[in-house]
Amino acid sequence: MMYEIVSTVKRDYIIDLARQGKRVDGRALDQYREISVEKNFVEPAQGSALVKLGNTQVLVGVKLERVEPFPDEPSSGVLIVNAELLPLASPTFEPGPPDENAIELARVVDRGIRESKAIDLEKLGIKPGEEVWAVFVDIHVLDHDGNLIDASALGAIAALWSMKPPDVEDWKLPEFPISKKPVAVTIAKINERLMVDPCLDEENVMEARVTITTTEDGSICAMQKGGVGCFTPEELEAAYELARAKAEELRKFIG
Amino acid sequence: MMYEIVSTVKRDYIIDLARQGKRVDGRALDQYREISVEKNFVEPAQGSALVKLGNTQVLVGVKLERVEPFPDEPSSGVLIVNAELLPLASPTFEPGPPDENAIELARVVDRGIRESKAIDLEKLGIKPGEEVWAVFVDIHVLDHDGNLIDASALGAIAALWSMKPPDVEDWKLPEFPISKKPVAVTIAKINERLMVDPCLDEENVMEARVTITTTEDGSICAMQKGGVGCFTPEELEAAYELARAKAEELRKFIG
Amino acid sequence: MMYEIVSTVKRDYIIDLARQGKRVDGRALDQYREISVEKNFVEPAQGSALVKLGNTQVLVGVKLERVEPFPDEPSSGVLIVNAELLPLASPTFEPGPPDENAIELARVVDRGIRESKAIDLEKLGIKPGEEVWAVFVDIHVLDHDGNLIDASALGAIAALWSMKPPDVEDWKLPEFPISKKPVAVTIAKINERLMVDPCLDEENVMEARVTITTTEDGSICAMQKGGVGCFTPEELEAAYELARAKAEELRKFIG
Amino acid sequence: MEKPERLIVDGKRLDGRAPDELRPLRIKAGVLKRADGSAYVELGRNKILAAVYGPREMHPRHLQQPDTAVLRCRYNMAPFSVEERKRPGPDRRSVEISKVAREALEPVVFLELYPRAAIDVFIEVLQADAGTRTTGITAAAVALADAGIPMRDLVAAVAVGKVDGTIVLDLTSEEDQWGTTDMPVAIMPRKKLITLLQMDGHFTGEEFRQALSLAFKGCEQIYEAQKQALRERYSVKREEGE
Amino acid sequence: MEKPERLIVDGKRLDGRAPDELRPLRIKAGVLKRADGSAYVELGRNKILAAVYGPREMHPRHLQQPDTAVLRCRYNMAPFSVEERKRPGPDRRSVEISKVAREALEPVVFLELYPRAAIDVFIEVLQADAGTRTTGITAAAVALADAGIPMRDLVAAVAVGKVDGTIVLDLTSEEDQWGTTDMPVAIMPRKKLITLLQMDGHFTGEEFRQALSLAFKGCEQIYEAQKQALRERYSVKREEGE
Amino acid sequence: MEKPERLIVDGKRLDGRAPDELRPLRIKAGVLKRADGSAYVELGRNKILAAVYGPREMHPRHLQQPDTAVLRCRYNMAPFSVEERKRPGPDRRSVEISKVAREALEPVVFLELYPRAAIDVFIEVLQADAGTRTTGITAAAVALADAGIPMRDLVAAVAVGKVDGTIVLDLTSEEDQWGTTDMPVAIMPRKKLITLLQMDGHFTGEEFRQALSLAFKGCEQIYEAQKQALRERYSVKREEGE
Repeated sequence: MMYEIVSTVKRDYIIDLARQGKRVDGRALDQYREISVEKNFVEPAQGSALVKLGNTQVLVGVKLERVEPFPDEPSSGVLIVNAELLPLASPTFEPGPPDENAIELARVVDRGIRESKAIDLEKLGIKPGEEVWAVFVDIHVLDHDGNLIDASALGAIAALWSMKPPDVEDWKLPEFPISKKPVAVTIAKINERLMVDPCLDEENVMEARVTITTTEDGSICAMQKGGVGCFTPEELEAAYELARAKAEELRKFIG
Repeated sequence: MMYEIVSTVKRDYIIDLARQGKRVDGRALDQYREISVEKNFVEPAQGSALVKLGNTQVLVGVKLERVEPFPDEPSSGVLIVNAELLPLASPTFEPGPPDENAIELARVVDRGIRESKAIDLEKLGIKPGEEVWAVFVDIHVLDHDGNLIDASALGAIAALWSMKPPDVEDWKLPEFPISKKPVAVTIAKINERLMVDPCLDEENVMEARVTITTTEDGSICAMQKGGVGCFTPEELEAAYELARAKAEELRKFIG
Repeated sequence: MMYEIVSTVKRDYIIDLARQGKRVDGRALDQYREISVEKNFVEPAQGSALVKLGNTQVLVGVKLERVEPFPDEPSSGVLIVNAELLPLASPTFEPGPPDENAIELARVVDRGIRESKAIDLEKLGIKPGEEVWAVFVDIHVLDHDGNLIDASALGAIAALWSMKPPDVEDWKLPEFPISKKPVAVTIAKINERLMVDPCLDEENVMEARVTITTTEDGSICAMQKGGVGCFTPEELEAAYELARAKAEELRKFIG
Repeated sequence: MEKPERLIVDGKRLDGRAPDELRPLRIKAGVLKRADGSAYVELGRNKILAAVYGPREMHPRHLQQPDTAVLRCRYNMAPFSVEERKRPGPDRRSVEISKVAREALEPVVFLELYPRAAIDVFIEVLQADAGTRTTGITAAAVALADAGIPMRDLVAAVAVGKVDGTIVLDLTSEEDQWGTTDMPVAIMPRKKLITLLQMDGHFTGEEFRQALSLAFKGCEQIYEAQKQALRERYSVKREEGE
Repeated sequence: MEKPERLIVDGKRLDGRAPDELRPLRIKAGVLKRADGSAYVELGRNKILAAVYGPREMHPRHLQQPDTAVLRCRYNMAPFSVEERKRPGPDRRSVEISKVAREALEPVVFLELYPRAAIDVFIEVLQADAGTRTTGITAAAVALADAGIPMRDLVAAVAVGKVDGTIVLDLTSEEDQWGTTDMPVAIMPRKKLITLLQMDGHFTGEEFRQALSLAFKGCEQIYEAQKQALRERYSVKREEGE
Repeated sequence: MEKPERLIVDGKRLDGRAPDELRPLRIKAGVLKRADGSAYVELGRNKILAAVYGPREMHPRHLQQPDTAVLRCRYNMAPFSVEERKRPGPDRRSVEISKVAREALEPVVFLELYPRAAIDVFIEVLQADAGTRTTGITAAAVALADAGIPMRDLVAAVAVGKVDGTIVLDLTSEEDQWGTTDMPVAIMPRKKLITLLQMDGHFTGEEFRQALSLAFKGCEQIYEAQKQALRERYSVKREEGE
């Protein structure tokens, strides 16, 4: 995601490994790093999840707040996804408002949730035209060792599935209205090879990446190509098959 | 408006030409470049005009939006003029919020419209104290070859004269309430000579400029001196006569 | 407050003087510079005071404005303190939004007023839940020769004691509800010595400062250590005694 | 506007097009005087201007790259380009589009020829129908060529999607709003490589394959129009003795 | 405040002045310790402070000019200077005034003597009646001279306008609000050149000529007060042996 | 939440602690991979992460100091760390806390060893109870040590206050909200020097002395936990052969 300067030796080594179908940390091309998801990490949030993907750590908190609805959807709740690339997470992150990488990260996670219709926003009205629930999904990146998109998307959907209803009178639903489990799988392309879950060293040398978000039935709800390289149509079809298979594995961590 | 670095040779050439009463593009001192005004260029705007002044291109769009009135004028509409010096229009323009040049441009155009009372803002109330029409005049500078003020002011007034009433129930007026045609004429001073419609090469060497906005009866509704040079009182009187005469020519393009 | 580059010679001189219990401008360690407070300097403000502390000049203006109350205190007025370190006051101040020094200055002054309960904010409601009075205290630093905190705090409380009630129907109080006179005294530490009211030369070499705000009965309502040095507990106790004694002197200028 | 009952009737879309048909397309290169290269594209009701400056000196200097030029891209919508006035300045959507547009264009530019330089691409949406990002990329590629910047290939872009269960080419705003899926795609036409891919909505794997194939078909047509515009521009330049 | 029925009665304005009369004017040079030059001006109820720093090193460096100093100007209103509290920080009005004030002052400063340097002028409106930009320019010119910066001439500034059909000098806020026309003018008094001219409202050509002539007359008086303030400052400095 | 009638009943606080008792404390060093040093601290319900980068090259360059490193500090609260969502980005409170935290840490760091360098300290509040600034400083000191930066001493910090007339150690949010006084203190434990002192509320001189003394007592305990965390971290590192 963030391109860091890598020594030519390391670059050549990783690219050459890829040619042999190998990876810098010994994984198979279709293998994720070790995954852990700790839900309800943060008390003041209605839902939260701390995701570790190898050394990458992302904390996602979800809060419900009362807001005015949009004029064109007066009785529908609102989904707001925000991502902060905290300067404590990487020497390349700087304090300040979200840059294009943070914005892309938030928007890719947002589309996965929104387009899968995982949350039934229609049920999150309060007083039509006056007040609805806003679902604030805050992605807090704590340690950046690559593949922030998958870690963040997994954290967001896990946090949403851990939601406690707010303790207020005008909340009428038995539970938070969530029904689907979209999962983002990011595939990097290095030296013509596709590999899932790129670590930072791999991101720094990859030509391009594509993130494919699928739901339980294997259908695609969102995609995003990133990086300055290209894909052939055949590569994209292969990437889809990879994404669909790996999403099933990751989905187990949502709980 | 924007001072660019010009080679000394070119500078000396233009200044010397001025001494002879001549200009770098062969025009007479009181001659505008070729003018074209294409109204209704943009559909989503209630009014619009694409103005070309030689190579200078400015697109002005006008939109009506419902806003809260100002407390001291609860039943009066609101005029808001904004100018963007787009970085595609000149190598010297940079992305970002309007700088002092963009702000001055917007405010000079604003004053010409406002002080001439061209728009009857009193008629643009909706519910007194609650809702009035705001007239957003957005000046979009596309290609900067000098004299942005005159091009923008002409575009703004032409766009306002092309307004289609909005298709809503609570719009009661037969047409947009506009009644005057203020026209801004900018006069540059180079080597003691006054000349209208400076092109960019001339702006880069001029000592100062003065913009005089006049209405149909020849009276002045707004003036603005710019640049780091000076004018004598006699020069300003001559500039007024020039402005008044040229405004009559330009006014024909408002339609 | 702002650390400026000081020649080594001057630095050594001031530090050596401190060892002898002396100061660069001949004052005693517990002596303020000449103080003057001119109240009602500015007419459009409900209250104002121009404070001079030697060459340091700070103008404080207080204005009352109608605002919405905070949801958790629907009938209580609001205190807002803002400080501007104007670039005309020092070669080290730059235009722009308040930096950490300006923010600290405003917040230290704010806490002195707020925590002493000098203003009875409860009385500044208008319509509970809808409208209350906001007390805007604007600190305008005009000339920075050191010890801006004490000058600003004195200016703020003097301006508040000079308040004219606004001339509106719904103001029911006989006068502005102020009842206490908190006074901030800043003590600098140089070469193990404590001294009040550091001038700029002293601020530039001091190890640390502590500001202690006390009310008429000698109790403390706010404290703030600043600078990158340290204090012993004994020094802080001595600083408190100094602050209590000097506050009595300064309080006379509030009027 | 209310959602229409059906968006495709008797195999025709609301504007009369077949599912695999582009909207009317017009491309003109070299429309601005100050820019080093420029292009104006109308696709349906989209009116989009692109300009290129560079290679030029990179400011701020610490962003200079010792071994390559840096491509920068800014996508911007005019306040009056949409129904409800857009506040000037970048928002989150335009920041993301600027990023993916840059990544869509960068593969074709020989950046390594201009170490330390900047090449700036500005995309201005004057009037927006659906597909402004892809139309903007189409325009930007022509503007890059017009600026004389050495390129491996052009880039042609178009959106495909799913409307009433049918895979369609080049969505209108109504189709974007009421349809199921929107997938913007950019392609290097000669090399058959995909440089931009985004998607939101719903596709099965099979639908994705069909849509991708339709995007290639649409981009071929756009590519022809781009080349034609550059030929016209070149002949004008030659006449003018440039 | 309601609009008064008439703003001029029996040839006298609401504050008793004749049409061609200035408000009470007080100028003091050298009022700040830290600034290199400073001045305080009261004109009617205006209270305005100006300070000058420089010539000093220009930051950021890329704004340095190899053959000249750069004059920068910042006009700012204190939040409490007007009836309704002004939010701190620049707004569009103050950005424009800062620009025209700089252009009004620059013609008199020998910038070419200090290549690469910056000269910063800060105008602070502590209490505002009408005419803050012109009064600020008047103060800034004195502050520049107090800073010892070589100047071709001073700059004196005042607003003229039309009120109840009469051309008047030095408008009050009421006259500015309810009158027809406001025209701020700055002048180099010795050279008789106009360095600032703005106007909004309504003037015939003839009224413009009259107003300009009245502005010159007002500026003459202001110029005398500026010179007097600098003489006083100089004698104080001499006594202090500076 | 309503204000409770009493915050101390029979010498016990609402959470059962004695007035001079800390909340449960847990410190772990070396919790982040990318940072040069890091620490995670839980104190009661506070969850706070600190990271250190540096010594590293200072950007922007004009902030480099020729004879010393520059310590920078940023205190930040996660949007979900408090009951009502906090808007991302610095506010006035966090800017002030960043400043006083830096001033609390700077006395122990041998900055003069790294001329021109920057040392960056980031404090992230993931879950906030009262005392986030002091807990953040406690974490930051451990992170600085974990980064291997030479230090004169550690810094341990805690808040003391007055609740129901009693001087208490380590306030909870309820005690902070409904109590009389809050006084955050940071200490160099070996040298017995105070590096941070803030206070708001009400103290007599005598109460201030008592509170300061109690703060020292609390910081001693925190210091022991800090050292323990660093010992554990060191033994892990040794095992890993780092």
